[in-house]
Amino acid sequence: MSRVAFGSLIGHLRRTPLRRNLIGGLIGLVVVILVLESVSPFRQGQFATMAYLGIAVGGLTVLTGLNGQLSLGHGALMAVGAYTAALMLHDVDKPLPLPVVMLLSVLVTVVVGAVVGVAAARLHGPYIAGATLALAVAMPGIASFFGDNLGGEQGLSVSTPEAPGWFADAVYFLTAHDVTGTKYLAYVGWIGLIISFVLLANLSASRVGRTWRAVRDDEAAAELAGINVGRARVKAFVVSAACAGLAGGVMAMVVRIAAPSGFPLTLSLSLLTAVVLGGLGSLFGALIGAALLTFLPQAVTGLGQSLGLGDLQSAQLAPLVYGLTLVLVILLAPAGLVGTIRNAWRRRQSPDTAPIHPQQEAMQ
Amino acid sequence: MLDIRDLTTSFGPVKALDGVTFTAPKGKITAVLGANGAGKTTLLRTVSGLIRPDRGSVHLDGQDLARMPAEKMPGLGLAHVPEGRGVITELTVEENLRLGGLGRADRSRPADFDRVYSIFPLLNDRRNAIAHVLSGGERQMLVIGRALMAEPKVLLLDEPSLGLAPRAVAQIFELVRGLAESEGLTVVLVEQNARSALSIADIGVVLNLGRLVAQDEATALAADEKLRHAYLGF
Amino acid sequence: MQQLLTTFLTGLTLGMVYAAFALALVLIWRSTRIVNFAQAPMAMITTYVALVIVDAGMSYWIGFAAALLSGLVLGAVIERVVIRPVEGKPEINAIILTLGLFVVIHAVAAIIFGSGFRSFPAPFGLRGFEAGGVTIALTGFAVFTICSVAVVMLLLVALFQHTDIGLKMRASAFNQEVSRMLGVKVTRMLTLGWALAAVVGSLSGLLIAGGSLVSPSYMDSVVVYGFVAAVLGGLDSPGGAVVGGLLLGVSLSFVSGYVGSDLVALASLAILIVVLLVRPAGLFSHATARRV
Amino acid sequence: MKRWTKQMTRIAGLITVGALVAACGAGGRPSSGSSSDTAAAEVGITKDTVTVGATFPLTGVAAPGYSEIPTGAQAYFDYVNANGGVNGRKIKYIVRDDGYNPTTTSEVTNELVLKDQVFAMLGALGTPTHSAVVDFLNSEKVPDLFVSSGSIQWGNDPKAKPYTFGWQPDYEIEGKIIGQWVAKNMPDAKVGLFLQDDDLGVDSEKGVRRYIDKQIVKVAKYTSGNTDVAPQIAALKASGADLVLGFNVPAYTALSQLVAMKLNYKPKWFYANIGSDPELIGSLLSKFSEGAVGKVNPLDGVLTTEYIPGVDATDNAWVQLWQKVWDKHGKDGHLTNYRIYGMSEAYAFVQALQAAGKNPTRKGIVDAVEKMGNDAGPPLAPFRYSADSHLGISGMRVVQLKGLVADPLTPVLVTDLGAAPIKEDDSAAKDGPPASGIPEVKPAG
Repeated sequence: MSRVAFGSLIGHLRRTPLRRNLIGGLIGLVVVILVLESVSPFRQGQFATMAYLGIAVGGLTVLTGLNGQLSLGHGALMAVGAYTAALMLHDVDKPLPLPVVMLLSVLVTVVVGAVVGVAAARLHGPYIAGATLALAVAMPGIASFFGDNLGGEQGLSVSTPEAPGWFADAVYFLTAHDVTGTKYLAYVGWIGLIISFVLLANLSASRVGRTWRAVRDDEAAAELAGINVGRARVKAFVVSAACAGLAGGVMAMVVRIAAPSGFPLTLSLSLLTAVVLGGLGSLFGALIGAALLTFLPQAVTGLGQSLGLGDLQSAQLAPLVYGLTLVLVILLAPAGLVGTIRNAWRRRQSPDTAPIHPQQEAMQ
Repeated sequence: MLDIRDLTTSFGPVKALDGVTFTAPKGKITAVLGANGAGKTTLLRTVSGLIRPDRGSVHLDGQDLARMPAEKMPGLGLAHVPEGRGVITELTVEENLRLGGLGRADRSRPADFDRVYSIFPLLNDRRNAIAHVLSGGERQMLVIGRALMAEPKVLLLDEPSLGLAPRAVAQIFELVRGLAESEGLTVVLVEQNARSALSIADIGVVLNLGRLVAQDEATALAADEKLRHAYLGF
Repeated sequence: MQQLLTTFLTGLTLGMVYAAFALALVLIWRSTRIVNFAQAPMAMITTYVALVIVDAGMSYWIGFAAALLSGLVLGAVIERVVIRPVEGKPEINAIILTLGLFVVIHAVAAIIFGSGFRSFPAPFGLRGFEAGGVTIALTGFAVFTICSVAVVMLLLVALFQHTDIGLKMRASAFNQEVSRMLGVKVTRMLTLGWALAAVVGSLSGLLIAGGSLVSPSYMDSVVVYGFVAAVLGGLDSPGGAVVGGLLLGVSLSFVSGYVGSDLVALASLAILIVVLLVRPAGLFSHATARRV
Repeated sequence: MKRWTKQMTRIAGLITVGALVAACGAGGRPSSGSSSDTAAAEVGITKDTVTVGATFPLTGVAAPGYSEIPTGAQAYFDYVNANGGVNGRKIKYIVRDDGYNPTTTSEVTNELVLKDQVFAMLGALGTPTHSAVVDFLNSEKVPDLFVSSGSIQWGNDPKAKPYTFGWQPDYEIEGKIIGQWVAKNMPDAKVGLFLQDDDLGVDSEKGVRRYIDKQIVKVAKYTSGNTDVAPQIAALKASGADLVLGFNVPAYTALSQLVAMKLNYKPKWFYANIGSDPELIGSLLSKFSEGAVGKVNPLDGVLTTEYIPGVDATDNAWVQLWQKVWDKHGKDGHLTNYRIYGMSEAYAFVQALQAAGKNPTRKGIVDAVEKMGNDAGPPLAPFRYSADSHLGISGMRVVQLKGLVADPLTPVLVTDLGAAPIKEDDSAAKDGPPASGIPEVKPAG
């Protein structure tokens, strides 16, 4: 009887997207705890990195995949979030509670993102690309120019906050392990990721999400249907900026510094490549892309060294393999890794249906 | 003379043309008629090499054009004026014409702008204008003129009347008629507006769902009330 | 006064190079609707070709010609092999593809040539021009830079406006299907467009390198400013690319000299934003958007 | 859309896969973390190996030049290992590329400390890059020896960073020594400063101004990465400066010389040590223009400083040792000043390891370095290491480049931060290397 009741409860919960996403989030949290408790501190650090990249890529996925806007400048927005967090965690005896720091990172980035979004909403295709590219390159210069407050080229070092007592107790209660600094950051990152992904998934299933897709698919038709296209685009930009801000805040703590050289153009570009590698328009793909960004370079360098290459050659191998992966994915699996697997799966299920191309769906 | 035999084209599982066979005689206007989706435009696009047929042949002067790439067609004497006019609006009127002339088979002598300008004096007046500013009728003149620059033997015309005022349509049809008669041009005219097309055509063929359902003298088709009601809508 | 003139002239020279680079981007954009981020490393690697030849003891001009020629070949090969499959596909695929090429060419260059700085010769004097005891930063090489970019622009104008092949290239860029119906071998024109663009890009690479230092990343900032210049002018407009390049080169030089070197990138953003807010498709965009 | 609402459950799947991947790679948790308080062997030390890690820019904009440093260190460690190692232990030297990006530095340092389990870090390069990991290394109690950067922050506060040590003379004392020399020898010069816009420029300017604040007529700053320095040099020329002090990296020495040539600007040039490698600059400028530069070294007559003997001093015993080591164990290329720099750091590490005794511990090597002070070694001036200061080499001498050779203008001048006076001290400059080429330091304490 109880099993039936439980089943019907689950069934009831699964009926609404919000609840379904919440359940997904909870399952995700359990998995995160299991994973983080079973891997080495080094891997915990890598998972922390993957978490902040995942948050940023998730936000960019919404902007590019759902709303059709291209941004080559999300690294700059991450820098805004990172510097906000760093200012609050740099040389302070009593830092604000972490959720407050993260929230402020998000808020400040949202303000900047709104300004950029308003400017970008007027632009199309390559013109947005150009403007956001310039943003990515310009932002680090601000930090150098206001060197007195922002630490110049040297950056602001961030003292990693300690895990609060209740959190350590809770983790210990659940897992019988202590919380080290790295693990705590990994938890913070993944909790941030789960919260933001649940919100993004809900948003995309909501009316707002439908509006964004309508604008992406056909701007003129969307306008005729009474959608304020400009407002929808700005909204999408703001949401993705919020993600970038959160990602930047987590990044500042994981990297322990906010410095201009930490936000090179390549950061912005690799976020975009991660969006496409995983499969445009899919949050799951965003996570795959973030995983590739995190694990691939280290794996390739390690492989190079185990093949007997010198340090220098191994170091150059990582970008080579990364670039080749990009080229090959676009040429051989243009729907991204997730999309390609999904298409293959559908083809196996019903051989007659034509494959779908999320990009085409997304970009046309 | 353009000889089409058993032409079959499909889009995936759908057959857009199914064993179409007819002959467009030299110096005559052959009107291809039928409802929307009957396969008229597909027929022209297949003939001019934009779509690869599954099977069948298209003979022009003893040479099979089927499965040849589109860019070879002007050199073989076939000119296609696409639906929606196909003016390259970013180029000037004269550049559009020049482009037409580049495809002609015999390039030993200079392209003959004067002939086109004498047929369409209006184009002469606007030769340096960006084609973007032309009106619908002027654009239609430009694309026909551009096709003539290649000195074709066969002219494929897709819906020249689309979106034009009746007076402009009459003017264009008169011109096509004249070209066929005076220069021996083989014209294949695709038209939605069957009544006016039959009024200038010599021969009519009727397509329905990719198949040829009727083929006769234009006057005979126009007189066949049953056929008119079933396929031609007048 | 002398500082003013020097700042202006170095900005002008740099602006000419940005203009050439922007022109290369515009050529590719017009023919294939792709923003070629790999333009910078392509130019970098052809400059290394020239360097290898010069280091082997041959004359600068042989290296110069070889670099342009290898640019031609590289552009054509890349279009044929890598770009062809994504033509007409969603724009983001092409963007990611060229970014991937960017990374690959970079890594290959670092592996072959090492990541160190190497000096690159200049065919003309690097000393400023003396007039009445005042030295103006107009070196022989700067004059060469300005002239060669100007000549390339005139040649391109002549090619596009007055030759059949130029007309075919323009037609292919604007309407591929109609061009095919008119007998234009469109794919060949696209390849040619990429090849020509790569030659112009190579030229900008050689000019930036001349009398200065090269390393695998020496073109990286040029891709940003070149792209910004192209966007400033309007990606469809070769003339706009030139104006955009000059505008950017001169203004950034003044920002660097009189305001602060670290604000150069910020200034480029500011200029871009101001221009795009007034004209969202660049200074020289056609009044009619061709979006359907 | 269905696929959006299904995502959450799929994400769970991905994480599981990730966990499997990670678990395979990690091979379980290390049993002895950094906080090991057992008497078992120290992290990174086995019966026959000592593992040390380093981060350098091997790729990217900062790689030129700097990527040679670890090749020098590697060659010297190979030499030591070929001669039996230190107390029977071979030195395993792991270098990771950070591309001069602090984010990457943080990641690869995690890898070195947590996965590769290095005993100590050695010579990690760069101020912003190393700032990102210095707190982590200290909280993990990893000896962070001989940071390859002249920032004062590595050594001025040992209470906060007990495990971190600087190595080269910091930029502030270099600025002081240069400033005092100018004040004494060129009191009428109108001085322009050409500064890299980071700690290099800031610290050096502070040192210089202590002596010639009033002589400075113009400060021009460039941002690393922007290779167009014409506006800066034009500004210096416009100010009428007839002596330019350059605190910049080597590429910018070459660029500033090129632009000065274009502008026909001929002040006296004085480049800080970091930017003055005559061989590198000479090769960078060798191709330029009119043949004139090709024959005459463009840096001929330029003033600079040196704190370890350079590759030009072929009759110096240290350089002869480095040459021998490089000939035997070097890979591609020839001996350069960057490689000598790497070898000198490696030499200092061997000294420290010996001083830490037969069974070195992380704490032990830190204590040993604090006592290293005046031990013999390649630097021309003694280290300043003590419990109160972890700053490195205490001084340098002013030299003038004649061709490719540095001609000393002063004895070795030593000083410290702030108002500390500048004194002559040639004591360390006369030491030669031991005959074996391997230090023979007695365990400290």
